[in-house]
Amino acid sequence: MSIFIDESTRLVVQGITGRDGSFHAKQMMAYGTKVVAGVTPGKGGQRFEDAVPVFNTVAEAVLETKANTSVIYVPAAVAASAIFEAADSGIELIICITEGLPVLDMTRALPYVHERGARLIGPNCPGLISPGKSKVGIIPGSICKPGKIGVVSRSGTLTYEIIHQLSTHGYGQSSCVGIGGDPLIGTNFIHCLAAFADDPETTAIVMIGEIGGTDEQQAAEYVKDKIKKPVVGFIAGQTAPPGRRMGHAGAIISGSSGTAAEKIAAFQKAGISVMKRPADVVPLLKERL
Amino acid sequence: MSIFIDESTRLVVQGITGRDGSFHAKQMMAYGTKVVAGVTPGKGGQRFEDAVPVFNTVAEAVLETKANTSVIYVPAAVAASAIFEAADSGIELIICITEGLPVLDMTRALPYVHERGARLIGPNCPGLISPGKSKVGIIPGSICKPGKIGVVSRSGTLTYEIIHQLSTHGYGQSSCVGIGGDPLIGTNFIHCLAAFADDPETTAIVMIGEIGGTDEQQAAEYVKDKIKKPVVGFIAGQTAPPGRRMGHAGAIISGSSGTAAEKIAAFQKAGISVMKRPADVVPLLKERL
Amino acid sequence: MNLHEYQARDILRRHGIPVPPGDVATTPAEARALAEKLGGKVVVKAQVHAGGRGKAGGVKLAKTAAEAEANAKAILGMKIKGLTVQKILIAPAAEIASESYVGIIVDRASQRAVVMVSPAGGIDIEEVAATTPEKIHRLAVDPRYGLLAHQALGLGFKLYGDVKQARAAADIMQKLYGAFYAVGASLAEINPLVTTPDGSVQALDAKISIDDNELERRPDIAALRDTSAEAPEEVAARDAGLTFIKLEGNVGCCVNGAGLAMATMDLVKYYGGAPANFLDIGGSSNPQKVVSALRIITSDPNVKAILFNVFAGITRADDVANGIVQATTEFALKVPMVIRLIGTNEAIAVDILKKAGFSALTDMDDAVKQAVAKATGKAA
Amino acid sequence: MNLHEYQARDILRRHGIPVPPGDVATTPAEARALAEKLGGKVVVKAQVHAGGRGKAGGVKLAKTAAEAEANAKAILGMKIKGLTVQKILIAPAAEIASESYVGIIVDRASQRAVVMVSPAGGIDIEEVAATTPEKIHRLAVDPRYGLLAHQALGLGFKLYGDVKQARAAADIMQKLYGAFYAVGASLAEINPLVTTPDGSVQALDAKISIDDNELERRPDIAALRDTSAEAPEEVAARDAGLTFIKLEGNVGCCVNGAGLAMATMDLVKYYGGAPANFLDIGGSSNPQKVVSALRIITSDPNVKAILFNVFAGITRADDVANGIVQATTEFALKVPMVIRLIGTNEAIAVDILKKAGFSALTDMDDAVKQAVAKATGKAA
Repeated sequence: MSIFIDESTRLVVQGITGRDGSFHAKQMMAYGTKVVAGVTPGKGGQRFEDAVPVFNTVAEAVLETKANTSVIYVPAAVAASAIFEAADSGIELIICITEGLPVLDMTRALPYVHERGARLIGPNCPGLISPGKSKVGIIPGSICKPGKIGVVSRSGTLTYEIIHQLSTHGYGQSSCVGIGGDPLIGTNFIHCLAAFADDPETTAIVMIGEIGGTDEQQAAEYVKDKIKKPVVGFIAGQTAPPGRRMGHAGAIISGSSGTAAEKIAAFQKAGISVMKRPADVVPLLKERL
Repeated sequence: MSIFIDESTRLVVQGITGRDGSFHAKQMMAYGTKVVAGVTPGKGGQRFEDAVPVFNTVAEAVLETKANTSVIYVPAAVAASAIFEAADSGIELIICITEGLPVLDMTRALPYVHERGARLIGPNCPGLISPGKSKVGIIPGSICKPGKIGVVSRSGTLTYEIIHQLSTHGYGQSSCVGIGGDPLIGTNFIHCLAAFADDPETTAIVMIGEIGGTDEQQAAEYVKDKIKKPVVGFIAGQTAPPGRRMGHAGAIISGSSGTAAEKIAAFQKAGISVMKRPADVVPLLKERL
Repeated sequence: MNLHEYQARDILRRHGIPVPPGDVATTPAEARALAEKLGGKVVVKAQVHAGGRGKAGGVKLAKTAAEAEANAKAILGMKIKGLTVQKILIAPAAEIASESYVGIIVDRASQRAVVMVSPAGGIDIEEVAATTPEKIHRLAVDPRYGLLAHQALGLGFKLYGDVKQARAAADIMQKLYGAFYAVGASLAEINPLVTTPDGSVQALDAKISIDDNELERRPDIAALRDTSAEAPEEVAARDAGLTFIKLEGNVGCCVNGAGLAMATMDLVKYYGGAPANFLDIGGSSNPQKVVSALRIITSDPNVKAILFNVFAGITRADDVANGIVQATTEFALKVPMVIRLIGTNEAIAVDILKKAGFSALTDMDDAVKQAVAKATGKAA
Repeated sequence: MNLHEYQARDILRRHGIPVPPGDVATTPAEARALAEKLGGKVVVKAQVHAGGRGKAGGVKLAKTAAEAEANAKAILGMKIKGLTVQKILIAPAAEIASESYVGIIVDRASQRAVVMVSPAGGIDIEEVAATTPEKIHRLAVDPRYGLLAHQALGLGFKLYGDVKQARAAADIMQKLYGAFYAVGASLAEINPLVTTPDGSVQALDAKISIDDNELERRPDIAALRDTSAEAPEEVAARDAGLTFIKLEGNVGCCVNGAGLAMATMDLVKYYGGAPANFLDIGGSSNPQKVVSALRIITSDPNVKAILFNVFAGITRADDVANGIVQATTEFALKVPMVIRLIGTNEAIAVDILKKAGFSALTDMDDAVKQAVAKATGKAA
């Protein structure tokens, strides 16, 4: 098993003829992901790589190909619009790789996705992979290995580092999900923890957080209350400087929360084994499994 | 029994110190309606008629008095805002008497009310009365009589005419609901028909429609499919001229529908006894009961 | 409130929608000057609140400024559906490659503004809707999000296969939707939306109607009202706070509430008469409104009897009675009057009327029968 | 991007929020002229992107225009938290009856813009929040409806008992919310919102920060950037498309991805070193970005060793390798460099580096240990 994506994933690539979209569409096709459609307004009727039909709109793509999942590689200025379009067209799972989305766009896109019962992963995320089954996004398939560890992370390349550690030491993954580092994201740690908890194949969970916000603290509470499987965690940013801040609103709303120390303490209190460095992931998992 | 309001109705009057609000608040209090609070921004802390506490906001009124129903008498320019406020404060039933609300305000207020699970009656309506129990709005209590006929109407004074016919001939009412004549309203015929159908005390339903829109046609379908109780209907506007119309959009969206003849035909097809004139209501009811 | 084409074009232009040049004229000389300024062929279009201008001869092409002046002379003062043409629009006669339709209206069923587009635009759009409804594409816009870019583009592709034109149309739709809410419209229509031979997309003709309830808070829009283009008695009624529509019958009706007013007219017909008007004195009438109502009704020479039907509620019966009495001191009614008046403060009202020599009935059917009898000269 | 107070005031004013008069000056003479124009007492305020201006002596009262000039002379060129004052705001010294706080920020938890108000405004607002949180009132605004009138008025009553002032504050909040979305803000703050002795409500000081991701589509806002008020190396990094924050350590770090960059810095510390910077070359780096990154790192005299840590994914390892080689042809690195480079196109990259005389490691821990050793002069 796996979470969110597997062999039944039928993918439409929004921005399939763009630089990033075409490169990664080929990578995903090579990995075995069922890429059933692409969308680029004005290129409807063409075929991508002589194989994948391209449509002007996601609605047409869904109608013609029964796509159930979408991945977004369009420029930041129109990425929110692509999210709206995917949700409006009945796509159930939307993965937005694009980085640099205005946060205020997300304040409007998130309730829209939510109202339609869809799930958004990202934006500004590497996507996800269920090794051996399906890969949606940009996580290099070559570093992953099918297995039983669930990985969820706010970062991109740091996730690769952790997956690399796991795979090279024989720990395959059920699914690896990069939820994205932006302030407003569609799928958070708790959503992924719940899915991994429900996935019978996943035996342990690796959770990679970073400074800023309180998602990790809430996730820790959730782990304490609900998760029976072993969880190993990491927090990046212990040495990061506190950002120069204008105004008082940030301090008022978040108080002193968001530091690495606070998050590590919350992890420890919740019984999460905390890595000091990425290379600790395998030794800690060994202890817990 | 009755629908929507009864002895458990705890009413807050929005605009209680205004000309219409104060007049009708007194009328409702005299009728026996539990008027528990009034709202006029800036007059919080005062008492209306030495009895009803006045608050600056509906939220405070609900907090202090457990009001569950609100009636709105504020000017048209701020009436939509009053609807938003009532819904936001946890009011379950909102009756907007004010006429002249911009239709575009309603396009925004209706989903807001709906999202909060509240019911809006109106705007531009006379409100409703459950004779002997509670009156919310401006229907003259003196013309009503407790009984078993449910009345639902798009008009104001035409409703009084029908109620008057019923009461003077010994047919009391379970509830009388004026749903309002505006293009966009919160509660339509079908909502009221369903409520009357569920009300064990109501034995027959009188439905008063008029030209314009297709609410009556849809209601007729609903009666045919779902309503076992006798229904007597009236359509006003057989001699009304077709309005001079600019542009084509209206014709495109509604085709030829909305005429009195079409609505009467729909009523007849649904087994609704159709009055030729208001005075027919009692004879037709007699036939059906 | 209906806007003239030239006013609607101004609003579109202010919202960034591409509209061909052109301006309004009220005299043939102005028309000539505008035609000279524009150069080339122009079209002279009557500005009246009525459809079918073209068929009525209110739209003419002119090859020269002199011809524009001549056309203007012919069109100004012309009557179209009872309305006198007082203003004309002078615009360049555009070369047109295709004609589409874009309209927005508030839809009762979805309780939303609905955008409608059709690649088959122009004067026959209603026939298109009736005979080939699949050529009309509709989208009910969620007011919480507005017309989203992908939705507008989806509609744009229904009009044009070319992505640039689809995007241009989508942009126009989003701006039209913005204008719709910004001006408080009940209808906004671009018909035709044209493509020119060079591929650009433009709004050739525009119609906008404003929700009357929006006017109080939008004085700039309210100022666009052109009362010279409306029936004088309707202007007078609106100024008095009444809703009035003139009809062809002989029983003048004065009623409180639109539903009861329509039911009263229906009952007039039921008893063999014909209503001379729809007139609603509204919810919280004061005596002065009643005076104005009677003045408007009595100014109609067709009226042979006046029928009052008031079921007092928020309207107080004594206010209405006082208004009737006051009116008779100000002007002669000339025709018989039947009054039916019950409800709030009924007793006081009856007393007021009695003192002034009027009697009041309590039954609606009785009152209507009597009024019809008086109007037709037959016994009730 | 942070805006200066004077820029924020302009935005507020454009959105209809009452802001006292006043303007920006860059020389003492301009300050004097502005003070003369305003008349009466004025306040001279340093325009720098840092809090605590008052305590640092960057805000001074002046009774006369001459005094304003003298104050301007003192403040212009002053350093506040490392930033040189280049601009000053001259505004009338308002008489203040009360000071409140109004702020809007995007809240991660509710995923909405949150309006925060407090009747206890002014410079101690953070202390108010910490010690008497009940004095801070918050409302997460539903973006689908915006800040509704009744919500704003409810917050207005939290600030003022007087209904006129509550309505004025509510109006300001709605306009501030409108401005927030219109300019693409991540923070908008009026502190203090004051009442004057005559009862009017005004925005005395304003702070606005813009979401950098909004700048591309808002060139008018992007044009407000004042690079003279920012650290030069951060300006250079941004121009090169890099995210860079200078720190005090001696290991210059160049990493792809913010999370890996932070983890790398943490690992530097773990092995006894100190990172000289945070530097993220971003997702789709090209060789030129790597050149710029090395130029910025090597310009820091504290840097004793350079650590590359790249896990190629969307970033291609060969691009990074090419960038490193190109940089060394353009300028001298001066300090030792340790390269860790794996992932997409790793083999090509290693080949490129080898040909240029560099070696690449594959393990992150090994690389960090070596870099720390080189920076500190101790054996790894």
